[in-house]
Amino acid sequence: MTHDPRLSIIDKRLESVKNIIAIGSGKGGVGKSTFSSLLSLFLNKKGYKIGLLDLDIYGPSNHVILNAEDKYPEEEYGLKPVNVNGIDFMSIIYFTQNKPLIMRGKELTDTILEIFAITRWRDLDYLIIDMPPGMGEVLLDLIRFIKNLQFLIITNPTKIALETVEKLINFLKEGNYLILGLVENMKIKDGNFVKEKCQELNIKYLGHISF
Amino acid sequence: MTHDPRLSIIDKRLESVKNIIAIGSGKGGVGKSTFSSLLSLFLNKKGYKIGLLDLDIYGPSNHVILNAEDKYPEEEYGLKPVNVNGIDFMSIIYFTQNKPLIMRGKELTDTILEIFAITRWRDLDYLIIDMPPGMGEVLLDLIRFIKNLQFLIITNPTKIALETVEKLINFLKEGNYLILGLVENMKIKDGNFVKEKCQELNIKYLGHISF
Amino acid sequence: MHEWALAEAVVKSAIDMAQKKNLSQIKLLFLRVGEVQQIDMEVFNYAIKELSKGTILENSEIKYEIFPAKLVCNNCGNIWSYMESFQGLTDEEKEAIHFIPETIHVYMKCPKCKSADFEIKEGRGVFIEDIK
Amino acid sequence: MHEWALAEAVVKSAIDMAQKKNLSQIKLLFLRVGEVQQIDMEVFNYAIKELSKGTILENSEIKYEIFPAKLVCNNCGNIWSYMESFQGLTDEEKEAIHFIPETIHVYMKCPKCKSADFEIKEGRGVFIEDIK
Ligand SMILES: Nc1ncnc2c1ncn2[C@@H]1O[C@H](COP(=O)(O)OP(=O)(O)O)[C@@H](O)[C@H]1O
Ligand SMILES: Nc1ncnc2c1ncn2[C@@H]1O[C@H](COP(=O)(O)OP(=O)(O)O)[C@@H](O)[C@H]1O
Ligand SMILES: [Mg+2]
Ligand SMILES: [Mg+2]
Ligand SMILES: [Mg+2]
Ligand SMILES: [Mg+2]
Ligand code: NI
Ligand code: NI
Ligand SMILES: [Zn+2]
Ligand SMILES: [Zn+2]
Repeated sequence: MTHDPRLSIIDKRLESVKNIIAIGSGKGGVGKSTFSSLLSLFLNKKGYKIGLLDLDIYGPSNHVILNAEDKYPEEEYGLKPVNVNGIDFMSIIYFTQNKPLIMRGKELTDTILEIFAITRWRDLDYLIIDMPPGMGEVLLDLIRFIKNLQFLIITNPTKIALETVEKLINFLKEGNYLILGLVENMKIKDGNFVKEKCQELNIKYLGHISF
Repeated sequence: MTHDPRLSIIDKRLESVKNIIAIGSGKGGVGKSTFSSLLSLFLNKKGYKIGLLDLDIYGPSNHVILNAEDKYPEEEYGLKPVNVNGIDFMSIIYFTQNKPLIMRGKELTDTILEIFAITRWRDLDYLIIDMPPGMGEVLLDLIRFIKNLQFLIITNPTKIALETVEKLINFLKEGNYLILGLVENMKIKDGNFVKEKCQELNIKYLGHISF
Repeated sequence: MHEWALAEAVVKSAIDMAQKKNLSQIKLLFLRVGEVQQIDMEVFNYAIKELSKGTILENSEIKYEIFPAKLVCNNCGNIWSYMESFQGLTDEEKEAIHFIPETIHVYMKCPKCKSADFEIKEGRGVFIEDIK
Repeated sequence: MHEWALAEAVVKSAIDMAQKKNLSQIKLLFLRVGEVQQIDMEVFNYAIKELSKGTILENSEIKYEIFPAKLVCNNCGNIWSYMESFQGLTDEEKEAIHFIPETIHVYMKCPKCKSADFEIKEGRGVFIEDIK
């Protein structure tokens, strides 16, 4: 009856977090990380208390966008996220010296569990989680371990991207997970096909960001 | 002493393939799939016999780019790749009805092994492998199971992308894997910083493709 | 017919293993075949026999153990048998799983919690258990 | 000091488990602690004791089994002990692994084939083996 104690503490670590929003897409390079960072900065400016967690273990990016490379999480009954412009930030980058970190899926699960088990978020209005591309461990474990998770989906307006983004949306819808809506990033020319796709999929079109 | 017979047949399945080139990046959305498809078409036009294998299991794209959605691999002592404009093409898409396919890493390994074990490539000058983002099972298993693998790296000219692409390159270099060089995709403005990065990393800069 | 590809893998593996064991002739080949792929055992057995001709595997006894498949839900812990869900599949879906067992995640859900995040705990693939 | 976070998880888990087992008092808490994280056992034990005060875990006996770590190379099959490679790490590297054991893939390679693609087969993390 071996038991992993990390499973029992995650809820407690997140008990003072009002909203947990995972920025996902399934597809890579559509602007998940850029959007996660900018959304965090924006909400922080609005007066909300914001946490940002980079869960793209193979390719963390938010430390570059936020210029948060020279800090380090403090040890205090666990790890205190780094404060970057008022945002509480946590990333695997603080443990890798920016060197390549390969690992297999089972270890991704362990990494995520460990991060959630030892990171002490303070009271937050929003914890923004920047997700990696794909539909493997990070997605499946977030769904499994994190209660009241909400998804915000990003795509770019190309058929290639939507092909994959649609798969994530359909997967989340089948499982009745909460999707706040979709953001169309990198819009170049006028056109409604992403908006129409949202109608077809019955999810909210939240707006677009120009290229 | 249980033994998985698939491990013994992969070399045989690839014995008539002269060159195996994995199109990788680590980063998503830099144009791996677009480049894989276009490179395959280009080399085929030049008179080479080309195979194209889409190993982005969560987000296969080449069938969209090549418009190869209405075909199906034939069963013939295994599976015969689909012929698309003269290219021999294989993708997970032929088994998923374009629906979402989630899985964990261990199963990615099994999927890849199964595809290699049952796909019968004919004589090929080049087998182009379109890789997913990340540095997990697909990368690690290709390295583990496929002999004489060569890597061609793609990036876009942004600091965010290079942050991750550099990690893949460093990982491959540390393991002494063969890197043919790097292609700079989606170039918008003039600038040499990707070329300079190649010099720093001591890999060949193969050229750029405009946005 | 892709059973031939699997048979070819088995024959090559068995011969490789025998060589490592310094066997000049294989008397017994013991295979474990999971039910997930719904392998056509008649074709599979015929293919192994044909491909063995002229090798040290020729005339050897082949023992098959067909392994029932057990699926375990990563979400709720539920354990169920493959055959329970198999009935509801279309021919096309069965064929996809026949080729690539992991596509099971497209076509099956945990009967209890409807999650697609489950594991094929037993009954996947073909394994050589032993040669003598 | 992040041993407190781990201790907190252990205390909460143990109490949850005891409740499921309908124990009104925990007499024995049996923990397995892997060596990979190099947990400071003095701090860890002190933290568990402190956090147990006023709970059904107070005054219980705590047994620790420290588990040596075994690393297995996925590339060449080599098996080696963590301590073999541990000596060569800098303090910074040790600290990273102390927090997130999987960062071991950044700092260690298989001593035989130099691959970073290995598995922490044993000796990762903290587990509750039993409560009584
Ligand atoms: N609206 C935009 N206009 C132009 N470039 C963008 C925009 N959003 C993101 N990018 C760029 O696109 C690339 C991918 O963005 P990133 O946030 O890393 O995507 P993801 O996290 O989905 O992989 C980066 O180089 C980023 O600078
Ligand atoms: N040179 C280019 N100019 C403009 N768009 C491009 C270029 N190369 C790729 N794209 C677009 O960028 C997006 C990502 O390309 P894709 O090939 O899917 O990348 P990856 O396979 O690396 O995820 C697609 O929408 C594709 O159409
Ligand atoms: Mg990102
Ligand atoms: Mg389509
Ligand atoms: Mg792609
Ligand atoms: Mg940097
Ligand atoms: Ni068949
Ligand atoms: Ni500590
Ligand atoms: Zn279930
Ligand atoms: Zn090794």
